[in-house]
Amino acid sequence: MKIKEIDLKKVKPYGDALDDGKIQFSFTLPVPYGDEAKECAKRYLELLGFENVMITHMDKMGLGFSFFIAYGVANKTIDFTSIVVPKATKEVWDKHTIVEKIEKDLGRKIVVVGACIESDAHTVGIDAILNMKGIAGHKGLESYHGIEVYNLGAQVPSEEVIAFAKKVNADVILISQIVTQKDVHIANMTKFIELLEAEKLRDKVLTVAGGPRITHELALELGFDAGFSVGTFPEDVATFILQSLLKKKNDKRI
Amino acid sequence: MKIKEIDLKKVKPYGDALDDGKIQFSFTLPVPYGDEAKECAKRYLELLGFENVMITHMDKMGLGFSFFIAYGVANKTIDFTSIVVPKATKEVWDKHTIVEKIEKDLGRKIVVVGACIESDAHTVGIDAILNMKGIAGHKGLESYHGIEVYNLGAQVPSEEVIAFAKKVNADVILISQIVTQKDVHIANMTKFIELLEAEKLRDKVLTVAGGPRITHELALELGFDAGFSVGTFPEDVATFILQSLLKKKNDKRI
Amino acid sequence: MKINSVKSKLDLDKKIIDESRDYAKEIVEDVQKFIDLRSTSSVERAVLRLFGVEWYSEEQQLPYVNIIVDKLINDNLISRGSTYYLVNGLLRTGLPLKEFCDNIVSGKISFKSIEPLDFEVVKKKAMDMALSSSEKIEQNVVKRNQMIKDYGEGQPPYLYLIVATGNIYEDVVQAQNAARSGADIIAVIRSTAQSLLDYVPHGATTEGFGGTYATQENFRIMRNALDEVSKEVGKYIRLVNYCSGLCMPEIAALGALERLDVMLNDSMYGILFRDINMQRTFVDQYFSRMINSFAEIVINTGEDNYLTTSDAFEKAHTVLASELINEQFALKAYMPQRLMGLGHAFEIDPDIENQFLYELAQAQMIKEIFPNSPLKYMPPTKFMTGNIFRGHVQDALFNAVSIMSGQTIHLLGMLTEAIHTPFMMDRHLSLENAKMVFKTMRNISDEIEFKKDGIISNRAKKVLNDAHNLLKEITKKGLMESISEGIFADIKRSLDGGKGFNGVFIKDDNYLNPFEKIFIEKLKMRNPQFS
Amino acid sequence: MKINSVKSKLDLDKKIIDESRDYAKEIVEDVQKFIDLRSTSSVERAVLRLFGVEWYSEEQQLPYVNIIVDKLINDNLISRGSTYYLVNGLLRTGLPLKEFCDNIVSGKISFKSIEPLDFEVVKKKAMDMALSSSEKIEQNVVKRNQMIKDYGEGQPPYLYLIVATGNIYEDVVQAQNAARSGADIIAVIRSTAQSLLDYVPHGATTEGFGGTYATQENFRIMRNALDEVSKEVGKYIRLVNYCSGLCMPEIAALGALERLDVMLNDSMYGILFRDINMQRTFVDQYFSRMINSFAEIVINTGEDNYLTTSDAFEKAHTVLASELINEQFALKAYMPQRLMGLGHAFEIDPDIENQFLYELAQAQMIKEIFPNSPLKYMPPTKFMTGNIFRGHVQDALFNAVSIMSGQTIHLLGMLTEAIHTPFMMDRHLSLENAKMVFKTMRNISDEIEFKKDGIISNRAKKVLNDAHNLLKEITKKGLMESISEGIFADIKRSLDGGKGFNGVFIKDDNYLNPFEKIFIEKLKMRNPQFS
Ligand code: B12
Ligand code: B12
Ligand SMILES: Cc1ncc(COP(=O)(O)O)c(C=O)c1O
Ligand SMILES: Cc1ncc(COP(=O)(O)O)c(C=O)c1O
Repeated sequence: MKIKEIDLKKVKPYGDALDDGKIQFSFTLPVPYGDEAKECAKRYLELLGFENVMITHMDKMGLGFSFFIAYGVANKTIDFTSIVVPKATKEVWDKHTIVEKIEKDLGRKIVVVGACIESDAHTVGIDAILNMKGIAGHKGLESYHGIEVYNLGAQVPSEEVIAFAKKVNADVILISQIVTQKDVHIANMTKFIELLEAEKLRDKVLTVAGGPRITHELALELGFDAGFSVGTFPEDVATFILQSLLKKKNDKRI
Repeated sequence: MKIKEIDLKKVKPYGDALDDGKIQFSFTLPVPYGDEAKECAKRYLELLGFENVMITHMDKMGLGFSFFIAYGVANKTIDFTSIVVPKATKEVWDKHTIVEKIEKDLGRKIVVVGACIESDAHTVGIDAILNMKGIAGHKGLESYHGIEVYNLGAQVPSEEVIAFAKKVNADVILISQIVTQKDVHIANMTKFIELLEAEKLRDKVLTVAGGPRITHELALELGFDAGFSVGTFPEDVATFILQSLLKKKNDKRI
Repeated sequence: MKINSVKSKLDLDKKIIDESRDYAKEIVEDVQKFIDLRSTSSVERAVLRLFGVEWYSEEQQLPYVNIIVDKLINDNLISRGSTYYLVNGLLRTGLPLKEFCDNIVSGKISFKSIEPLDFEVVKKKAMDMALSSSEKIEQNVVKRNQMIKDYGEGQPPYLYLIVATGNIYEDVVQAQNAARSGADIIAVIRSTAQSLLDYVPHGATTEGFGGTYATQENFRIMRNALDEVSKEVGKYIRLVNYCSGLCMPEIAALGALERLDVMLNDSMYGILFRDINMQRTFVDQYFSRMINSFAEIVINTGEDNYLTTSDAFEKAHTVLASELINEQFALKAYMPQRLMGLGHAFEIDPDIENQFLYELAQAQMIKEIFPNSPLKYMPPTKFMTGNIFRGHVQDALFNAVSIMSGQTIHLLGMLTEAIHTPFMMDRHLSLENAKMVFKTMRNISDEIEFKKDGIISNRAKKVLNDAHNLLKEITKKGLMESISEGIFADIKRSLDGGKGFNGVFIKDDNYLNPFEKIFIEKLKMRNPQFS
Repeated sequence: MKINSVKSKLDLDKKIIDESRDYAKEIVEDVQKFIDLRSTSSVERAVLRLFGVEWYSEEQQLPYVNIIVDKLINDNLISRGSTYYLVNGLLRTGLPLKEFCDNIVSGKISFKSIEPLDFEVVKKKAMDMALSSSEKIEQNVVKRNQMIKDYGEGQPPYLYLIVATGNIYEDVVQAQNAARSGADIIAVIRSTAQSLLDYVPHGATTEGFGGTYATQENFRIMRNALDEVSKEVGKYIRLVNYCSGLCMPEIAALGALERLDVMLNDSMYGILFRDINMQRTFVDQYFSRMINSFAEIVINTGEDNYLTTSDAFEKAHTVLASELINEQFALKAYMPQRLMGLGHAFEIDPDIENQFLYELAQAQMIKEIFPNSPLKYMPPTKFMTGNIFRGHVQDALFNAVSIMSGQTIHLLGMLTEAIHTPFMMDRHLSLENAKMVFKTMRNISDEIEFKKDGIISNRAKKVLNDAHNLLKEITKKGLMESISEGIFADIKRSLDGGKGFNGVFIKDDNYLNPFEKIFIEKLKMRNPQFS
């Protein structure tokens, strides 16, 4: 073939041809509309390191603000082969397998407590994981024989979640954080983990976080055992929980 | 007011608040779809200097390619007040004024030759400037009493344009370049100016370039006297021509 | 507010509509009996605010109205209402309003210590005072109408945009720019926490959470800013805030005093989505709506919210049923149809084949059932994703349905809905999208007819039938019982559960609320349908 | 290709349609008389290519067919056609085809030097040879049908995407990925300069200008790539190229041999937009279309181009008039309606109020007038801007009109139309847009009716009337004269002007083109309407 081979060690954006480096931008500058604004937008992208910058659209946005759409070329490359992303589970089991393994391998029921903590009232996500109904045809954990679910709902203070988890002797606490404005999710999640530590529960219960901007990595960083994002199905979470509990069980045995 | 004042000497993108630095991106990477691709996209933007990078969307694009939409924060600032953009004309006259000034101040008719040169066949733009019909209600130069227009049409070799201009003793040559793929417009425009110089016409005729990606600055750089882009009306061009010819006339007098 | 007229195309059975409306009426009359016997702490605070008690105690970090009403509660005086004791005090002490309140708040004077005057004497004075307060509100109505006359206004679907920076001054910048880009209506989204506060924060605020606090001063600042930009763009720009939560009636009072034009106000939203006590909400919404109506403020109901927790395709009929109930509640509060911005939304999963047809059926059906109400149409939110380009197309489809079905208040969809609260540029693009679709389809609703017994027409009939059945069922059980069974939004709430229950009280025989009387009287005169 | 059926909604006057068609027929019959007398150098080269002369002289940097036909022209032999001399030479020399051609090309043998055999003898052999060539083409037809049966195909509107990198191998990557993202049809845009080349470039090419050269080898490479991906995605992916320019008939031959599925082919586009001589174009299009028809290749006409230079609102009727003419030319070339992808476009200025309604009127009108033709619908291009978000909405509106009016071949609009030739991601987003709109509006065309004498219906009637008048006028003047007066696209072309005129010649009485005969015969059998 008479085209360059893709070198995954030196990856660049692909517009219309390999390594052309093309990226699309849109942004606002707080400068009045006009030729100077356009030039300013162009030079700004150049300042950020882009070449061949083209401001393809500029519009007046009220007084003193201008909106831009642009294309430019990025020249740096990145080594794709070196990227490793930690994942909560290697393999996802289906509901049937999970229920079977709970009974046979774990040999006891699992107690799960879930909530949208602190200021967050977006329950749809955690409901999708926990409630009978589930999401997109995937039934929630309530429907799993062998899992006992307590869904505490919206805007539950961390203190309450932890107290409740203690009361029911929970194996796992699931918390959901959807709102991320001003990084409020980081603050809330950190508070939760600190309280849990204060209660000396940190090593006793599994902690799982979820939400559209939660990555597994972020969750680990903040002290959780796992994090789940957009597109999570109940079985993803159940698999992680079961695998962790089975591992604990085996670790104890040894 | 309890908000920061905009400092035009230190301008940054404005998303939802002054100086939050937010920019939207979209681009493709030649890497297979998956968590690693997403992480790669994120790290790539970080590598380019952006902070708080959020990959909000990732999609599979065939085999071995992934598409991303992202937001990030740029932290550099630019001095808007220092930006000066050269312009072809300071003030634009209306048709009536132009026609009057040609008669009274210039005292002779102006001969204009125009063409889409070389490989370019996009005549709509130059027709808008030259032909009777004009654009958006602004009549073209053909309709100006005192201007004689020769529109040579599409894909005219530079040689032919120049020969024709000589023949009719043109005051101005207008050339249009719409296609910019692989910078073909730069090559074509450079060729044109070189031929003109070879013919020793460089200082005798005014040269004006136009097209959606032609800026006045670029045109000057390539040796033209002016450049016009999207949104040009015939009177913009006529004003520039007349102002230049009047200046020439005055310069001679002195 | 202008309301487009749209011709009937769905061939809906008038009998089923009428019956459904009758059921809703029956349902609401049942609740109204309950309401008529009660008042709440926030109603009483609203009354005080209407009298002009707008001060704040820095020391106690609470508004005067809260401190005063709390004292009445503690003194077991509340069942007569706040008016009696306020006016009685003013008459007895002869102090000006501010000074009298200062004394009550500081504890220098206690209500109990003031001897009660004859009820009729107090009532007379109270009516006089209330009348002069009402006139202020009436002047706002006059002023609004005058400005609309002078500047003109947009045309429906009115373009409605939110600002939500948390800082009222930053909101002003963004709101004015949105108006300059073409918005007709600006809503200042409230800080999340606010709806559950049992007091209205005070003064200009610059820190909010996912929104900006609703305060009287913030209302004023934004109203001025919009008046300014109205003049600049040559079009009256309407202002919206949230008349919801534990302080619903107070916000209604503030909105009336500060010339807001539209307020989110629902007879059940607080119950379902904020877990506010049912009794509290029903009582509060009654007085709130009366104030809204008196101030000629268009309300927006919140049925769109149902579709964020239940499925928009399966539960479409709950939206209609709820709208019919909201309508009846509003009528009970002497609000004419032209002020009822009943809410609905474009929330069906776009992955359902023919989703557009179902959305169109729903929107057109609602328009045909409520032809004289300025319907509030909400954009897709739940099925928006981080893919802003796809989102922009979803919004374009929503815009198309809106203009095709003659909606009135058109909330703009944001391409970044699933990502962040809107950037200034998001608003700009979203306005551009709607303006373009509306212009290019301007007369489409008049041009297009629907096939008899086609997908669109059958879907509308089905939804209407389902709503009819649901309302019939509710009639049997009663609304409160039905809500406790999770009939709306798949959410269950009990009669005594939720926040704010302790603010509800049974009115005394001598209970006095002069505003209620005045508003009812004047509303009857203004709207012949109520006399 | 499947063609959606759409019910009549516009209440168009059948009489006016029929009359317009009759005028078009009259106009074309006039030109056809002219065509029947002539052939061209490119027709003769096409004939040679059909016989299998596919080689290229590196030395002379020209294809064999060009060298051979040039020799016939220089030797003044061309008026009998290329077949006679080729076959005569083969019979006389007994050489295999390749060797004989080598000798002619190298000059070792000259046509003049070969003694002519009896016409009937040569003809007989020529017919045999041509028959075996035709069978190859027929096998392609069988193969295509089989693959469609095995893999299935998309559903109309078929999603049509272009690739244009200039490098056929890079095109393959992009084309396969486009198919994986949902494309039904892939067009390899040709390098700009190619249409004015009087020969077809040779071999696999990796450098093009705004597109990739159309060569037999490139056709093969892309056909294989698409066959491969057809299997992968479980859907037959169609391949398109340009049967236009000075080599129109040759490209038709190559397309037939390499199993292309769709070809841009217009009876007048070259005249108007490439300043190719009128006579040359008319003669070339006749034989080209016959080949296309024989290979069951759907053609796409180029009326959309008119709207890039004239105004789509004012000149809408010229599109219809031209389509009626293109239809008649195609019928003359024994092409059935089901292969006529008549072109039109969504090019009205979106700043015109109700633009969408006018576009819908036009698209629906064309569909009703050509219900059995797989219409090719082009996206907005002229009014696209550097604002990709706005552009994406314009494209969504275009997608909506397409599904509402039952178009068949749907060229995807690109949000970056005004910026660059499409990026891979542009295609992806554009596919996503169309798929979403089509799905969500799947049955809308069946659901929606138009108001009698409304904006839509009146607009369609007006355009039809204007086309009727225009055709009537052309009937009087003749097509050639009318074109010289600038009747289409505001462009004027004279009878003897333009490129390629010197390739036109009058046929001898003994002129021989066995393919024409075979094709006509078989086409008559295949399509009963012609027998
Ligand atoms: C529905 C909705 C609401 C509903 C919520 C109803 C309810 N009971 O949940 C209502 C109307 C009440 C609402 C209110 C508000 N909302 Co809201 N809302 C949304 C909306 C439209 C959809 C969210 C949703 O339901 N997604 C569907 C679910 C299934 O997806 P998901 O949450 O991502 O969940 C999946 C995964 O993330 C994961 N997951 C999630 N949680 C968990 C937990 C665990 C343990 C695990 C394992 C997995 C997991 O699994 C789920 C299934 O796959 C989004 C916009 C959008 N399209 O995303 C805005 C949005 C989230 N809301 C927003 C805001 C700002 C608000 C308000 C604060 C506005 C205001 N000022 O009043 C209020 C206040 C709410 C509060 N206190 O939190 C913003 C947040 C901005 C940000 N990034 O910070 C958004 C993005 C809208 C916007 N662009 O402004 N909202
Ligand atoms: C119409 C059109 C065509 C028509 C042209 C008809 C004609 N006779 O002009 C046809 C169909 C023939 C065509 C063909 C092609 N086109 Co074309 N075409 C366009 C289209 C849709 C609109 C251009 C237009 O008319 N704009 C309207 C005019 C009024 O605007 P304008 O040109 O910018 O002119 C204004 C100013 O720029 C200025 N101006 C312009 N010229 C001059 C000159 C002077 C002296 C002055 C003072 C001012 C001035 O004043 C004008 C009025 O304000 C654009 C896409 C788009 N929306 O921009 C693609 C586009 C320009 N075409 C493109 C391509 C690639 C082609 C082809 C090469 C494709 C192919 N492989 O076959 C061919 C070949 C043409 C060739 N040899 O050049 C690309 C160019 C990509 C790039 N940036 O390099 C575009 C951007 C489409 C795309 N996204 O792929 N095209
Ligand atoms: C009627 C009504 N009130 C209020 C709100 C939201 O604000 P909050 O609950 O924070 O008062 C909504 C939201 O959509 C609503 O529909
Ligand atoms: C019929 C036809 N042929 C060809 C082309 C373009 O290609 P070219 O003129 O380079 O052959 C078009 C363009 O739209 C067309 O419509």
